[in-house]
Amino acid sequence: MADSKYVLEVNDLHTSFFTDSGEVKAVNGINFKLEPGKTLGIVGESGSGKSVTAYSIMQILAQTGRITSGEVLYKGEDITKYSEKEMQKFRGSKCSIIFQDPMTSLNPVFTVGYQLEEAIMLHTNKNRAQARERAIELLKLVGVNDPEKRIHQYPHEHSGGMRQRDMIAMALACEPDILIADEPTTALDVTIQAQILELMQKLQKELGMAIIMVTHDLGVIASMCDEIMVMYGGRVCERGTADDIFYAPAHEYTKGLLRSIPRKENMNKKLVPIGGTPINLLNMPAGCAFCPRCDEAMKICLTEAPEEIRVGDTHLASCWMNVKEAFENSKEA
Amino acid sequence: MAKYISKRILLAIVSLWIITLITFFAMNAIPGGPFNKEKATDPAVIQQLEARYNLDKPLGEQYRLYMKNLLHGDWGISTKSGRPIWNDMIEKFSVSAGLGLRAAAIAIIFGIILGAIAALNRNKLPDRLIIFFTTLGTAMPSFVLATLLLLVFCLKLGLFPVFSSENPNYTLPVIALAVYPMAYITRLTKTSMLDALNQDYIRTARAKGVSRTKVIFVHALRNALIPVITYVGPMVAYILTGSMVVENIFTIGGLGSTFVTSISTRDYPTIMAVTIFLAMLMVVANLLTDIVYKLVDPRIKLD
Amino acid sequence: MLDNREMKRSFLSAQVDVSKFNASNFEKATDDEKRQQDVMGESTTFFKDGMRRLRKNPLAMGSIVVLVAIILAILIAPHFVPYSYDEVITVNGQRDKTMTNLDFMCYSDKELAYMEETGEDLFPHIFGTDGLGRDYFIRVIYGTRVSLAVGVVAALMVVLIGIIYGSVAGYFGGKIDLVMMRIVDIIYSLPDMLIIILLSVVLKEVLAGKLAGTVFSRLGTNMISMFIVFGLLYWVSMARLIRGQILTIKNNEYVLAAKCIGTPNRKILTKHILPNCLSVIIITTALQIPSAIFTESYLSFLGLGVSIPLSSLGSLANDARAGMQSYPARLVIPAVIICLIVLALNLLGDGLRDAFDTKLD
Amino acid sequence: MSEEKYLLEVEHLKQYFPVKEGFRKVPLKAVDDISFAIKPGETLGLVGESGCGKTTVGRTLLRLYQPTAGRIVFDGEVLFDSEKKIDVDMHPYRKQMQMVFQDPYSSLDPRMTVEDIIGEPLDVHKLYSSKGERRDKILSLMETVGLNAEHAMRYAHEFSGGQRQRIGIARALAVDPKFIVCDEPVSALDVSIQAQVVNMFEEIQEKLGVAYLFIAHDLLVVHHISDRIAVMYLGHIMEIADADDLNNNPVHPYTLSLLSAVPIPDPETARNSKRIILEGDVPSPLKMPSGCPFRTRCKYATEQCACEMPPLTDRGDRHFVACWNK
Amino acid sequence: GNKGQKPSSSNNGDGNTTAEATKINTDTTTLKVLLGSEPDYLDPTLNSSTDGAALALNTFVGLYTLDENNNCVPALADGEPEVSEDGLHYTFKLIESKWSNGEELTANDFVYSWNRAVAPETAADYSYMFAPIATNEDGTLKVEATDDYTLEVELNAPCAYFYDLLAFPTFLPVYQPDVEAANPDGTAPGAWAQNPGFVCNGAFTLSEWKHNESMVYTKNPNFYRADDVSLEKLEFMLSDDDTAIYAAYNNGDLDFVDQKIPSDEIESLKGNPEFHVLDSLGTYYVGFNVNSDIFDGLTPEQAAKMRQALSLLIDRQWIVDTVEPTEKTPADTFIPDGMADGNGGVFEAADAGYYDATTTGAGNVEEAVKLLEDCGYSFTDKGDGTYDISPALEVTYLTNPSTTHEGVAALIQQDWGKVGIQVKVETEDWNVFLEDRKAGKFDIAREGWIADFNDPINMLEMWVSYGGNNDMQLGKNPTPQAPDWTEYDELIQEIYVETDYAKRAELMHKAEDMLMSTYAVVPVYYYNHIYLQKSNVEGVYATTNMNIYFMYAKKTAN
Ligand SMILES: Nc1ncnc2c1ncn2[C@@H]1O[C@H](COP(=O)(O)OP(=O)(O)OP(=O)(O)O)[C@@H](O)[C@H]1O
Ligand SMILES: Nc1ncnc2c1ncn2[C@@H]1O[C@H](COP(=O)(O)OP(=O)(O)OP(=O)(O)O)[C@@H](O)[C@H]1O
Ligand SMILES: [Mg+2]
Ligand SMILES: [Mg+2]
Repeated sequence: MADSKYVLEVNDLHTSFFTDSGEVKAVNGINFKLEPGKTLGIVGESGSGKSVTAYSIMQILAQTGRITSGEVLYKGEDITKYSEKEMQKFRGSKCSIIFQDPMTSLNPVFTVGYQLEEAIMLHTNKNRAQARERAIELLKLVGVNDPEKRIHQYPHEHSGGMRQRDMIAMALACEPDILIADEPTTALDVTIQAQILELMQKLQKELGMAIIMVTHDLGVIASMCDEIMVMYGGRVCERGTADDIFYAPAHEYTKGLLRSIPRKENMNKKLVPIGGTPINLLNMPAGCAFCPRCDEAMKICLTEAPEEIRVGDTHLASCWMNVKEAFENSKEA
Repeated sequence: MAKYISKRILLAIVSLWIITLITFFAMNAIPGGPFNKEKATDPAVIQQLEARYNLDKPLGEQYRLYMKNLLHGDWGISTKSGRPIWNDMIEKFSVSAGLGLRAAAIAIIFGIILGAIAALNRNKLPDRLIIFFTTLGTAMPSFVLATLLLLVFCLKLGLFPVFSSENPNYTLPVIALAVYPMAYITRLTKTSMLDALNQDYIRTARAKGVSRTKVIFVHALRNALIPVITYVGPMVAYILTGSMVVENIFTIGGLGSTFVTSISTRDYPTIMAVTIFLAMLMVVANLLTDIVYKLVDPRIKLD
Repeated sequence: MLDNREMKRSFLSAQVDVSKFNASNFEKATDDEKRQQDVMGESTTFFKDGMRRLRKNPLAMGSIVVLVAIILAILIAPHFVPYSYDEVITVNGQRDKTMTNLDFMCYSDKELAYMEETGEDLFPHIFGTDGLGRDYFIRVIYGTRVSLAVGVVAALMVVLIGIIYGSVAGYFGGKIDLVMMRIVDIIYSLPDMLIIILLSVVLKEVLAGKLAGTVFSRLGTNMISMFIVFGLLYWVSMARLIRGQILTIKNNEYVLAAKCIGTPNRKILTKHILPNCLSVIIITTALQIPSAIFTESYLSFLGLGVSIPLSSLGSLANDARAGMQSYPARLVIPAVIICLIVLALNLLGDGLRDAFDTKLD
Repeated sequence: MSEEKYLLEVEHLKQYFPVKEGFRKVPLKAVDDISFAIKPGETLGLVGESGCGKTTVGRTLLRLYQPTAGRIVFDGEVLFDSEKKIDVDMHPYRKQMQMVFQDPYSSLDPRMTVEDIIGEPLDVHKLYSSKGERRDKILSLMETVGLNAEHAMRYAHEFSGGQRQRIGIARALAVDPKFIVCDEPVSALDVSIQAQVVNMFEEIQEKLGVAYLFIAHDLLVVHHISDRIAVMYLGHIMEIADADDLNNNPVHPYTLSLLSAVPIPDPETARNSKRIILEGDVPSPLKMPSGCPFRTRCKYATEQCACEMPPLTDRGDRHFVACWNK
Repeated sequence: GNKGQKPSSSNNGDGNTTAEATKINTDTTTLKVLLGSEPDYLDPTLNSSTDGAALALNTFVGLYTLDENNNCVPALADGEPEVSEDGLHYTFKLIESKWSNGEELTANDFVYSWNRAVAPETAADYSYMFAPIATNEDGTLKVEATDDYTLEVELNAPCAYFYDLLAFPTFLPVYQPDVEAANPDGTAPGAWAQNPGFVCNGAFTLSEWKHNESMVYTKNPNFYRADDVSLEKLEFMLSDDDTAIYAAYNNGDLDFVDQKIPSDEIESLKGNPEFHVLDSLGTYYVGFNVNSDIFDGLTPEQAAKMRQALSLLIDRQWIVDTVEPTEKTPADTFIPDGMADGNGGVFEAADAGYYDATTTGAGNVEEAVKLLEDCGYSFTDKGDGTYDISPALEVTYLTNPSTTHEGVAALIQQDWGKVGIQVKVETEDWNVFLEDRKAGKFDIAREGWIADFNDPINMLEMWVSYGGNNDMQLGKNPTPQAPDWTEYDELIQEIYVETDYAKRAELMHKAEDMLMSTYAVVPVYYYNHIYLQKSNVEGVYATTNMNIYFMYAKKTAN
């Protein structure tokens, strides 16, 4: 098997939920590549398919959800073809995930220690005592004080920040190559959020894993990521480095987003909101998903979905505006 | 914990006391008395009997005497049979409890398993079948169900004797007792299991690479059992006290039929004794439920 | 600030074949065109949504069909069956020993002779006749009426009292709640048989005169007292349920919002809290009916059920137990109907819960 | 405090909740002795970490909770004064003080149409003389918050978060209040929608001159909308100042770390700024540290901090800080 | 399509019901019997139920017993006693016999047992059965043991049925040492017989007792006729549920079922040799409260006419055909057919009767209407043999829950409905029913009486105005509509002291005539006694007072 340069490659991933009211196309053709030790940030508004992308990689979708097409290559191997058994081995050991809400993501009826040890014993052949040792070690690593005591406590006896640390420790149990963090700090207070982000950066440096950082907070992404992917309506609308995205946005949605969040620059100015309402995945527009809310929308946006166009070395965007520019340039020329 | 239990017991004693009060005055308010016979009894005999059971005293005094004796551990003597109540009640309770425990065990074990299966196959055939058949079992009044069991298994199939003094067969009564709670537990387990399966921590477990069976039977089930426990506690207490219908039809000397008989024969001391006993059983069951609840769900604080 | 830091985009025009496009492609789209793309989902109410889910549940839909069929039958049958539920059937005013214990669709000797003689067709005895020579079909029909009526009325009483009690305890909480729930605990442990007998006796005295001539007098004081016992004893679980519901609903911010607006307590309860328990209430009511039917049949077993000559399904089944080996059909028919009603209501209740009791989002 | 006329003055407000701890009832000091004032048409932002008592402040002001102690003066009238034992009936004041809630999902009754929701305050306070007038009022309110008239008959659960929040605002505006407590009204919203709602608050303020107590945990949003900002920690106000002043010259160590912890959506700044990471978690309000509640996480904590809660003192320019060391 | 098809289940015993042989059990040493649910007392003195009596008679034996021909024969009495001229003094010789523990049983045991039965502390329901025996001033009986095997008894008046009494369970001896040991403080007189192993002198001793389930009796080797007892064990199942009992019988779990046979199954049992019907001495009747306000404004004669009319309307034949199809006889007298008259004959001549009980019902509507018209009611003929009554008349009929009683009520409701009378059936809990009936809180009630002993006085004396069983309230707080009853009271007193048995019989007829003329008591049918007994069992016999003797039963393997 060809050793890939990337730990993870996602090619044209489509995921749908088959619900009572019809097929919900949550992810519609996502591609990305992730290098070891790098951080990919996925931003986008609520419902844009960020979590579903993450869950699709792990194949932990809800019962109604299914990957309808596309491939997910882990070190060049397509894991969508894995059996459930193989997937179980993959989860937790090669790729781990941290969820948004540490309050509900830990099982309330088992001790933190049990849950950690379970994760450890699943993928190593450690016995319970060894697993306990390792669990204590892990908790120390993520900065939990007094882990020997903490390990015997139940999740509800831990504070929110501590629980998120427990989650991280659990995710790191088998030193995975990829860590997916699905909005790891949204439920936390700012000061705690800062602690956790700091911790993640530190751990990435120490352990060298690749991180997929899923969030809707542009602030978090700005400081954390090597590459950023902006999603809208289950599609990638723009990707590039943090500087690309923040200083040279090439998609109308990204531009709108930057205009609408309060920043130092627009503190005393009126915010410029993106109008309209989030899209309804059951009734996706034929063309660009964003066009009903886009101020610049053109005729072509209504009918045809834009292709991804390279607008810089590291910067790609799917917006007809870029084509329009090219078209006008070519006319001038 | 000890403090909690003593507080609960204190509260229970107050409740029990109120129950004795209501029961005592309610039963005395009903027309008819313990010595009514179809053929008139000599008034002198009645007088003698009333004196023997303190029934010739004013009601308040009767109550006081009853409570005094009760506190001294004297549960009184049945006006119907003239026997001391406590021994009889314990003997009958042990019969009912023997049946009840088996029925409860069946109901709990099968209920949980069936419920879990139904939840995992939600809206699919196994789910529909399980729900249909367990509901069917509960759709018949118990006396009809017991009668049909008798008709089919004893008479038509000849699998069991109807009566036997040496080795009474408890299979049918246990089934008759277990059907209803089993169906209930099945449905309860199904609902709470579905609920548990939708929780975030299940996703976490899957993401760790826990196998499907372990996710279901370790991570989901334990959480799903929490609502089941709240039902099971009182249910067991209830089932232990016996069912008059099942006991009558299958000729079992349990507490259920004794209680009903005691009411219709106005056996005042027995009515009181059984009521208090059942209420105590309920109290204990509730207390145990809460403690088990705490063991299963560490989030619960007892206070 | 943004401007002076803007990076130059190195635009690679080679990527796109611009020749595919013309200028009209890049004209601004109008608001109308944009709006067409953005359709708000069709307006579905909570009710429509639930009904859609309900329709997908075969058990629930089957139950509805069965219930409707039973209700139609008990409404229509008495109009075309010429016998009455308490009538010992006679031919020309004469009784006939062969009239008793008839099999399905059979006639007695006298009836046969009569039909021979006059050429007139007598209405068949669909379920045969009972030991006293009464048409069993019409007795079953009336029995079903009584059982259903008992079930519905008793369930409504339970629900009504349960709602009032539960909502007061749940809404006001605190000490009131504590005391009210203790009372519930106590009632839970009271022997219901005792109370039923007590009430039926007390009520007989109280109601005897007042009920004369009404439908209730035909049901008998036992039945009335059963209703009241239901009202007085069996509401407790309902009250607990409602209280639990209210405790959760009470914590919703819309209740706080209503308080903030200045809406009085009573109105908050009736306008915000109760409507939001409604689905739970309806479902429990549906499930309460079978339990009332059961209680009635249990009382029939004890001999405290509906007054003769009226029948209920429970009393029919109980009477038929005696002849179980000779006339099994007489036991099976009411048993099956009870089964159907209870099963249908339970499955419907379950279906309704599945369809309507989803957490709103 | 000042010669200016305030719309709302709060002095030494305390809100203790009795909670069971084992068998004892202990007071949970959700809000402990806070004072502030809001001028007509002004926005006071209130920030702080989860559980520090922000919501409690808002609800106590509206007397949804019975205050434990303190004094509340609204528009020159004393609504509550624990010392003078004044405790007025709030019903008439409900027309002047309103609230917008955090959760757009649970704050609207799912069984009511938009019209009913917005109409409810009108009904309660009998603010119309005819059915037609009621309807007109509702429609104009809907227009104010940017909802279509055709939405009137729809149920709340059919709307997106942002739209639902507009419905909530319309409900608050229905009685034409002078003061609105906004309890994290944008926290649950999507970033792209947040701006719509924040803008609307600002527009409404410009148009109707209402004053806000704007509660949020997102410092950037609070900064954007507020004239003044109060920073709360464990039931106490630590610092209160004009918005820009607070942002540019934070004094209290807690405010400092709070500001530095906010992720800035700007790669450049993010790269260059150093976060001040606070150690540990916020203590439980049941086990409050003695003295200054922040001292357990504060670098500068001294013995004095452990003994006594520092008073809120003016550091000039109406910049108040409660710290012994700064 | 089924028209003309012969109904399948209406073949009423015309010979083609081939009795299906039921399963039998082949354990020939054990007889499995069902009498009913658990009796209250096994102490023969305290017992007052029929099933308890059967248990008592199989565990104890007294001076006399009934044989299989229903004759009173000496048991522990050694031949016939010496009787004095005036019929007041009896001297019994006793045979030598033993208690089950081997102790000798002596005449003193009878003295003790009988005195114990009448002692107020014992509070025995049936203490009044000793009324014929003269008493001393201290309340003890004039009964004396002149030596260990001689017992002398003195009566108040000659008693035609004295031997019957001696065979009655209340007259059985009990074992003094045990009785007294178990009852030290006098508050638990029945305690001695509450656990297996108590001392007795009958054919069987109780060896095992599972309450409300079963009782096992084993043969008593010390029984005076132990050699005639072939059974080793007698098992009583204790159940009250007819349906289960019948199922058990068919399943071979029971050899003998007394009475508790579901009435709906009886049709199918007719012609079956296992099914036995015996006459018994009892009458089922409808009782009218003579003070009831449905008779308001009527003279006693009119009231009687009104009741007569109602009596004529009852289709008695239909009732015994349908409700209780056990070949019962419709009743035309209050004293049941076959009861002795105390003078060596039968009280009711075969053709005597107050009306023709087989034809009452629909055929008598016209006559009933006439009678009711005399009471001030008027009728409109509806043309189909039924009438509307004016003014409207609604009566309540009180009964207790039971298929039989309610069936009778339903039919009476129909029958009376023919003349437009509305009958409201009130079903009351047994205990409430007894209380209301006794207190006269009813218009019409279901009634029944089974004689304790074979003499009409047992059924006539209940109607004295001070009688505890006078539910019809005859002579009690008389209202204008109630008949004058002083004469009846005097008549009964006369019967008590009459020494000429022929004269006495005449007086009793006079009393019955008086009673029947009021129509306060409307006989419906005479009770009979049914039981099922497996084909491999013989030697069990029952008597007219419903006692059953199992000890001489023999069981064969097939
Ligand atoms: N189990 C499911 N059934 C049906 N639809 C689903 C399910 N899970 C997710 N979806 C839909 O898929 C779409 C994408 O959801 P996803 O959770 O990926 O959004 P997200 O970008 O993570 O949003 P958020 O920021 O709110 O977490 C949403 O519109 C959601 O409604
Ligand atoms: N009704 C109440 N009873 C008891 N304690 C309460 C009550 N309401 C709030 N509290 C407690 O008071 C403290 C302050 O709560 P509050 O909701 O005001 O915080 P908050 O700052 O609004 O937090 P968040 O940012 O999470 O909304 C918390 O510890 C909370 O648990
Ligand atoms: Mg997500
Ligand atoms: Mg809050």
